[in-house]
Amino acid sequence: MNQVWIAIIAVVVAPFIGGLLAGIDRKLTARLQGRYGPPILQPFYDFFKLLGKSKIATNRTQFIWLIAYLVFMITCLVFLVLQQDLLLLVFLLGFAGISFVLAGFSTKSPYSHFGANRELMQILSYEPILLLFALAVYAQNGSFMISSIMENSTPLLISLWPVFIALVIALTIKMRKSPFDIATSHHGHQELVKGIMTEISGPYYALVTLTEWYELVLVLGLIALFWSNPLWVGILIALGAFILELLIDNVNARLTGGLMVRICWAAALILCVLNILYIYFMRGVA
Amino acid sequence: MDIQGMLAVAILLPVVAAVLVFLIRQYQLRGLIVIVTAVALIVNSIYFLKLDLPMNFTPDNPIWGTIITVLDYAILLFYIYAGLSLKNWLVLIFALTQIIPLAWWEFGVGASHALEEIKPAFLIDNLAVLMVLVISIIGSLICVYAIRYMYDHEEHKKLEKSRQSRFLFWLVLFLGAMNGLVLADNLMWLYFFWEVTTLCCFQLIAHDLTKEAINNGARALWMNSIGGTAMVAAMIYLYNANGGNIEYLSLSNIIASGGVEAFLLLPVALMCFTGMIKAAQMPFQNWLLGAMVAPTPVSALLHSSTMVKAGVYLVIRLAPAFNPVLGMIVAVCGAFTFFAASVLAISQTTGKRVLAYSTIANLGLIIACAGLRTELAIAAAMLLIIFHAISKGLLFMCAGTIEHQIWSREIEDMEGLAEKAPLTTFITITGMLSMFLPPFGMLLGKWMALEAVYAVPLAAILFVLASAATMVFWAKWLGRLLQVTPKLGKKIESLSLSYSVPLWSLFVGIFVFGIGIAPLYDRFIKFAVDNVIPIQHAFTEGWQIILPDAATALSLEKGVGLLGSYPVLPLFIVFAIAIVLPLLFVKLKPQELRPIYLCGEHAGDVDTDEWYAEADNVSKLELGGYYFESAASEESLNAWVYVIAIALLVIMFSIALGVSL
Amino acid sequence: MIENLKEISKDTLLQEVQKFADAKARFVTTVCSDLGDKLEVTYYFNYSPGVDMVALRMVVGKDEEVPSISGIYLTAVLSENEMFEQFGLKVKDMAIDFGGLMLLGKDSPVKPMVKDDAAAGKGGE
Amino acid sequence: MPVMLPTIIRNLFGGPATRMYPVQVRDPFEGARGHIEFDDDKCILCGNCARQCPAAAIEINKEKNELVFYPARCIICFVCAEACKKDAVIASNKWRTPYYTKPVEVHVAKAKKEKAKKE
Amino acid sequence: MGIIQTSQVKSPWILHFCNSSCNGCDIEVLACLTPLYDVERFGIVNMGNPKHADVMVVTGPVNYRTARVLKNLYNQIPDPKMVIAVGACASTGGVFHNCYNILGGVDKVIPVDVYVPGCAARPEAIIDGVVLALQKLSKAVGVAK
Amino acid sequence: MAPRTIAPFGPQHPVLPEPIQLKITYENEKVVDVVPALGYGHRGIEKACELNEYPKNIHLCERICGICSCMHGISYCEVVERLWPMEVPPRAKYLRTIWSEMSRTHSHLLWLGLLADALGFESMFMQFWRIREKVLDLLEMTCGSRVTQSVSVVGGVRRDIDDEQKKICIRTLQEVRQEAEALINVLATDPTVKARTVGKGVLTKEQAILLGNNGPHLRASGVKEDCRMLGMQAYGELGFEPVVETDGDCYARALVRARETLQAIDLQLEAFSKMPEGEIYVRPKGSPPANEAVYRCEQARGEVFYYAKGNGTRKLERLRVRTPTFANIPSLLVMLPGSELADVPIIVLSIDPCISCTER
Repeated sequence: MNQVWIAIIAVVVAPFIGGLLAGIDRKLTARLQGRYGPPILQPFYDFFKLLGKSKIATNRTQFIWLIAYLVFMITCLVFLVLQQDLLLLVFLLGFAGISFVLAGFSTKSPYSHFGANRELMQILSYEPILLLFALAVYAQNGSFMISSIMENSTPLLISLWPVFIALVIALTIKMRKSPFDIATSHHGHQELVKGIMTEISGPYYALVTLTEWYELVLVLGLIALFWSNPLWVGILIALGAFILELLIDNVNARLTGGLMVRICWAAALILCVLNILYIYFMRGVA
Repeated sequence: MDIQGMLAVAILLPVVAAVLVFLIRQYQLRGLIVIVTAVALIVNSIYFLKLDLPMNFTPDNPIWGTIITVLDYAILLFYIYAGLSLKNWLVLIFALTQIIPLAWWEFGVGASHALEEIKPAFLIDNLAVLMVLVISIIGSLICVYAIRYMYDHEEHKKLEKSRQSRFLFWLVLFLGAMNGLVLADNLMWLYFFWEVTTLCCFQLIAHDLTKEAINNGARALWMNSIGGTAMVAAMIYLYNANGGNIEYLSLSNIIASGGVEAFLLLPVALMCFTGMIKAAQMPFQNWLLGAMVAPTPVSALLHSSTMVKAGVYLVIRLAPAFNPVLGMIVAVCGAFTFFAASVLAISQTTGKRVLAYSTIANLGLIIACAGLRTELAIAAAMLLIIFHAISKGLLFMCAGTIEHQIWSREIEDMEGLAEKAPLTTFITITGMLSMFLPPFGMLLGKWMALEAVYAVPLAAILFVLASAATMVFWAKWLGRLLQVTPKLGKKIESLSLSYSVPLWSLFVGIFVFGIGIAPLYDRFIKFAVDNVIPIQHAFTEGWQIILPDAATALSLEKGVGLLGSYPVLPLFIVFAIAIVLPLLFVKLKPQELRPIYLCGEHAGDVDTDEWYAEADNVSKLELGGYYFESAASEESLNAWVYVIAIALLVIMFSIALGVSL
Repeated sequence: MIENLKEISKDTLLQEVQKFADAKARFVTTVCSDLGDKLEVTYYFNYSPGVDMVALRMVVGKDEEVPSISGIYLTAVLSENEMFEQFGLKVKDMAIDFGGLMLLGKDSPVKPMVKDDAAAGKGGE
Repeated sequence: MPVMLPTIIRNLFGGPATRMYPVQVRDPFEGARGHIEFDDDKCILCGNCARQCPAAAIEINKEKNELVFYPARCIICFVCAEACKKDAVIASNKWRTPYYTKPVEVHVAKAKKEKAKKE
Repeated sequence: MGIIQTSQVKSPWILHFCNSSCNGCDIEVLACLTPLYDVERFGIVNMGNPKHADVMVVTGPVNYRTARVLKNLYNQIPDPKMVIAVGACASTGGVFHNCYNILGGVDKVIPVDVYVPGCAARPEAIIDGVVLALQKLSKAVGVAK
Repeated sequence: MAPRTIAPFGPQHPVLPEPIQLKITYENEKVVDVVPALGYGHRGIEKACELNEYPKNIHLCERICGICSCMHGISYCEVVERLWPMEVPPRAKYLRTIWSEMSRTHSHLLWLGLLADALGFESMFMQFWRIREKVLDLLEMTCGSRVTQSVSVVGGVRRDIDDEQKKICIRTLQEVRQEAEALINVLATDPTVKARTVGKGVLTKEQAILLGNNGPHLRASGVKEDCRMLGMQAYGELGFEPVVETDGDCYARALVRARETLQAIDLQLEAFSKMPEGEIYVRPKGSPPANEAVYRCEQARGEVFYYAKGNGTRKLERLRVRTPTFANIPSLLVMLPGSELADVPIIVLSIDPCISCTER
C-alpha cells in the first residue's frame, strides 16, 4: 500500500518539478544570452494554453502513439521511484521513445518524417549509453535493481564517473539541447520546422510537453542515482548536470545526426566499456 | 496412446500426408488433407506433455535403421546429381565430402554393424517436446496458411501447370523430418533427419524455378552440406578416437560427459559448427538471405520458426558438453552475429530481408545464451525460441499477406498500408512490436539474456549495441506502414480463412504466452531448462518473473537479494492503457482534420499530399525511408563481418583442437 | 551613355557570348526595354577579376525568337525567364523554363512591362 | 573548446540587456521619423504633399475643403513635411500606436477656408 | 477567467509570415526577439509552424502567389487565433499600391485583428501591437466562456 | 538507387525569413536535386518606377529591400544623376559612403546572427543582434529611421551629420568594433561551428565566375572583385582593399563577411576623419534627359546593377535593377546537390539571400 502511495505522489509531483525545471531552463538560457527571459511559470502557461486550443489533426494513429509515449514515460518514472529493475526501465524508456518516433511517422508529412528518422538516430545514440549504464551498475552492485543502488552506501559516482560523463552526453540528447537537438528543437529556427512535432498541435502538443517534463525528471532521477546515499547529494549533482546542460547548449552549434551517432557510440564504447572492464577485472583480481 | 503411436504420428503421418498431397491434384481435397494433418499434429504434440518425461524409445524392428541408411545415401546421391545437373561444383564437392567419408567409415572401416546397436534411437525429454510443440503447432498453422497462399501465388504468376502439390509435399514432409530431428538421440538418425531438412529446404527455395531461386537453393544446399560434412567428421572422430566404441554416438551420452572428456570437445565444436550453419550464423548468413526468394510460407516455416531453430536446438543440446572457454567463444560468436545482423538489417529495403536479418540476429542471441551456459541464459534461450517462433512466424505470414495485397516485398511500397489494409497492418504492427518492445515475450527473453550476459563482457557490449540497432530497423519499417495521408473512414479488407486463422491464432498466441509466461515457465519450460542445465532457482513468483541474484554466473559476496524483476501483468496493463484503450476510444471528428504542413503551399483538401512547386505546377510529395547505405550497407560492412566471423570460428576450432589433441 | 557597347544581331549572339565565356568573363545581367514596335535587349558582362563592363546590344522584333545563352551561362536563366514573362520575348531552349510563371502568378497580369499594356496600379486598398 | 563560455558567463552576471518596454520607454531620437500630423489651421490645400507622397496616403478633396489622410498607408518618409511650404505638416518623432481598425483622418483646411472667406 | 484563459493571454506563440515584404518589417519582427526587446518576457515565441501558432504576424503586401500561401497558413492555425498586420504594406499595400503584382493589404485575404503602422514598423510598435491583440484575445475568450 | 524524398522547403519555413521555395529531392538526408520556385516576393517595382515621377522612385527603390535599403536609395540617385550627368557635393559623397558602410555593418551583423541561428547557436545569434542594435541606433540618430533610411535624394542627401552626432558615432563604432571582434573570434574558432561550415557548399574560383556570382560570395572563392574599387562616392579617396578568402566554402563566406564588418567600421571611421565641410545638396535642373546610364554599387550582398533610361519627361522610360541575390541564386543549384539536409539552411544562407531584392 505504501508503494502505491509513493507511485501516486511521484506521478502527481513530477510534472510540477519538470515544468518548473523547464521554466528555470528558459529563464537561465535567456540570462545566458543577455535577455531578461520569460517568467519561471511560463511552461505552465504554455501548457494550459495548449490545452485550451482547438484540436486539429492530420491523423488518428498519431494520438495513440502520443498517449503511449506519455503512459510509458510515467511507467518508467514509477519504476524509478519504486526502485525496480533498471534494465527493464531502460527498455521501457525505449518503448516510450519508439512511440514518439511512430507518432512522427504516422502522418505523411515530410518534416515529421525527417524528425522521426532523426529521433531514431537519437535513440540509436543514447540507447547504448543507458543500457551500458545499467550494466555498469550491475558490475558495481551485482544487481539490476535500483533498490540495490539505494541500499549501497558507497556512491556510484566514485567508481562510475566515466559512465556519468557518458550519461551527461545522453542527457544532452534527451533534453534536446545543442549540439544534439537535431530531431525537434524547442526554440530557434531549424531546418526541420519542428521535426516530429510539426503535425502535433493543441492539446496533444500539451501531452508531449507533459511527457517531456516527466522525461526530464526521470533522466535527472537516473543521474541522482549516482550519489544515492544521502540522496540530496545526488539531487544536487543532478541539478548541477542540468545547469551544465544549459551551458553546453549555449556554447555549441548544432551538429549533424551522423556526427552525433559517432560521438555517442565512441563515448559509450570508450567511457562505459573501459569502466565496466575495469570493474570486471578488479573484481577478477580480488 | 502409447509412445510408439505418438512418434509415428509426429514423424510418419506427415510423410504419408505429404505423399497424399502430392498425388491429389484437387484444391479443396488437398487442403482438407493438410488441415487434418495439421490438427492431428497439434493434438498429438499436446499429448506429448502428458508423457512421463524424459523417456527413451528405440523401434524394435531393425529394418528402420536400414531404411534410414539407404535413404541417407539416396539423399547424398541426389545431391551429387543436383551438383552435376546444376553444374554447381560447390554442391558436388560438399556432397562428395559427405558421402565418401561416410561410405568409407560404414563399409571401409566396417562400422555399419556396430552403428545399428546405438541406443536409444529417440530421447523424448522436455526440451525435445518443447521443440515438437513449436514445430507442430506453428508449423501446422503455416502449412494451413500455405494452402491459400500458393493458390494466390500461382494465380498471380499465371502458371499454366499448377505446382502446388509439389510445394505442399515438401512442406508437409518437412514437418515430419523436423519432428524426427528434435526427437532423435542416435547421431546417425539425427544426421539423416538433418539431411532431409536440408533437402526440403533446397527443394522449397528452388520451387519457383527461376534462375535466382535455383542458385539460392544451391547455395543453401552447399552451405548446409558443409555442416553435414562437419557432422560426418564429428561422428567418425567420435567413433575412432574412442577406439571404435559407439558410446558417444548418442547425444545423451555426449551431454552426460559434461565437458569433462577432453577429446569430446572437437566433435562438440564440429557439431556446434553444424548447428551454427543451419542457424545461418555469420559468416554463413548468406544462404538464409538468399532463401527469401522462396514463397513466403517457406520462409515462415523453414527459415524462421522451425528449421533454423534446429541449429540452435543442437547448440543448446550440446551446451552442457562445452568447456568454459568454448562456451565463451560460442557466446561471442552468437553475440557478434546478433550485432552484425542487427546493424545490417538497418540498410535493407526488402521486407523479407529485414525479417531474415532479424531472424539471424535472434538466432545469434539464442546461441550466445547457449554459450553462456548459466541457468538464466538457457532459460532465456528457451523463451526466445518460443516467442521468436510465434512472432516471426506471424510476421512472415503477414509479409506474405501484404505481398499478396500489394504484390511487392519492398518496404518502400508498403507506405500507407495502414490505410489500404488496416487489418493486416494491425496484426503486422502487433507482431513487430512484440519483436522488440516490452511487455512482450521477445523482450523478456532479451532482458533475461542481458541480465545473464555479464559473465562475458564482450558479448554484453555487442548485445547492447545490437539492441539499439534492433529498435531502429523495426521502427523504420513500422513507420513506413503507418505513414498515411489524413483520411477518415478506412474500409477494412477481408482475408480468406486460410490466411486469417493462422494469423489470428499466432496473434492471440503472442498475448497468451506473453501474459502467461510465468506459469508456463513454472509448469513446463523450467523442466526443459533442466534437461540442459540443472535448475537450482525459481525464476517465477505468481505471474511475475523474479531473478534471484544467485542465478548469475558472477558470484558476488554481497547478498542483495534480487538480480532483477519483470512484472509481467502490470506491464501488460500498462500496454493496455497505453495502446489498446486509446485505440478503442480516441476518435477524430472530420472537421478537426487539417492538411499536412507543406510550408503553406499544399494544394487541395485535407487529404492532399501535393503542393504547388515551381511555376505553379502541382508536385506530389514523396517520402522515402532512410536506409543509411553509407554507414550500414552490406557492401561497406560485409568485408568486416566476414573477417571477424571467420576469425571467431578459427579461434573456436583452435581452442577445440588444442584441448582435444 | 553606356560605355563599351557593341551592337550585334541575334544570329551572332551565341558566338559573341561564347567569346566572353572563353575569356572567363562574368555574366552580369540582361536588360530588356520596349522600344514600341521592337524590343531592345542588352547583355552585360564583366571581365573578372576586375571591374570592366562590356555590353552587347541587339534589337529584335516582338514576335522574334532569340537563342538562350543559359547553355553557356546557367545564371542567365533567371533573366531570360524574366524577359519572357515581362516582355513576351521568346527565348529558345532555356535551361530551366518556368513557362512564364517564374515571378508572376497564374492570375497576375500578362506581359506587364510592355508599354502599350496598361498594367497600372492594381494594388492599394 | 567552449570559446563562447566567457561571453555567456559575462551575460549571466552582467544582467540582461533588455529594455523593459513598455514599462521603460526610451524616447526616440530627436530627428527620428515617427509620424506626421496636420495643422489644420495652416493648411491651404495646395496639394504639394499629396502629389509627392509615394504611398498615396494623402488625398485632397477641394470641393469639400478636406484633406484626407490614411495613416495606415503612410510610409513615414516625411517628403510631405519637406514639401509643405506652410509648415502645415508636423513631423513628430513619436511612433504611432497600433489600432484595430484602419483609421482615416479627415482634416478640414481652415487656412484655406479663411483665405476663401477673405476673398 | 479560468486558468486556461489566463494562459492563453500569457503565452502567445507567433507564426511570422513574410508576404512580398521588403524585409524591413521582417527584421524588425526578428529584432523583437533579441536581447534588447526580448519579447519572450511576454511568453512570445516564434514558432515558425502554423499548427503551433496563436498569433500570425504578417508583413508585406499580398501578391498573387502569397495570397494562396497566406490563406493556407491561416487555415492551419488552430483556434483561437489572432492576425497582426505589421507595417503599412501589410495594412494597405503602402508604397506598393501601384505595383502590378500586388493585391493589396493582408485584409484582402484573411481577417486582420490588429494593424501596426510604420514603415518599417518599430519593434516597440510591434510589441504594442501584440499587446493589443492579446487584449482583444482575452476579451474574446472571456466572452466565449 | 536509394528511395527518394521530394518535399518543399519554403515558402513559409522557419529558417527562411523570406518566401522562396526550394523543391528538394533527397536520398536519405542527402540533397540530390533542387528546383527553386520564385515569385513570392514579386511586386513589379520596375514597372511602378516607370509610372511615378522620378523623385518618388527613391522611396520605392529603398523598399526593394529593407536591409539593403540605404544603398538602393543611393544607387537609384546616382544612376539618375548620371543621366544629366551631374555631380553631387563632396560632403554628400562622404555622407553617402558613411551611411552605405553603416548599413553594410548592420547587414553583415544581421547575417552573422542568422548564420549562428541556422547553426543552432542561439546565444551567438543573440549577441550579434545585440551589437547590431547599436548600429541601428546610430542609423536612427543620423537618418531618422532604423531600417529605411531615406536620406539620399537626387542631387545630394537630405540630412547632415553634426559634430555632436559624429562624436557619438565614432565612439559607438569603436565599441561595436571591439565587441564584434570578440564574437567573430568565437565564430572563427569554435569547433562545432567549424564542423558545420568548413567544406560545405564549396565553389571554386572558376565555378563562381561562370555562375556570375558576386559580392562576398564571389570573394570567398578567391576572386578579388568589389565594385567599391570603381571609386564611386568617396571610396576612391579612402584606403580600400577588398577582403578575399580562397576556400570557397561556407566558412570562408562567413569569414569574408566577418572581416568586411570590421573593415566597414574602419572605413566609416576614416571617412569621418576625412569628411570635408560644405554643401550637401544641389538641385537637379529640369527633368532627366533622353539618355541611358548604368551604375554599379557594392551592396552588403554584392554588386547591384542599376540601369536607367530617361526620355526628357519627369518619368523614366525604363529602370532596371539587377540585385546581387538575383545573380547568386543559380549557384545554389550547384552547391546544394550533394549536401545534407542539415546543411541546406547554412548553404542557402551563405549566399545571403535577399528574396525581396531578387524579385522586386
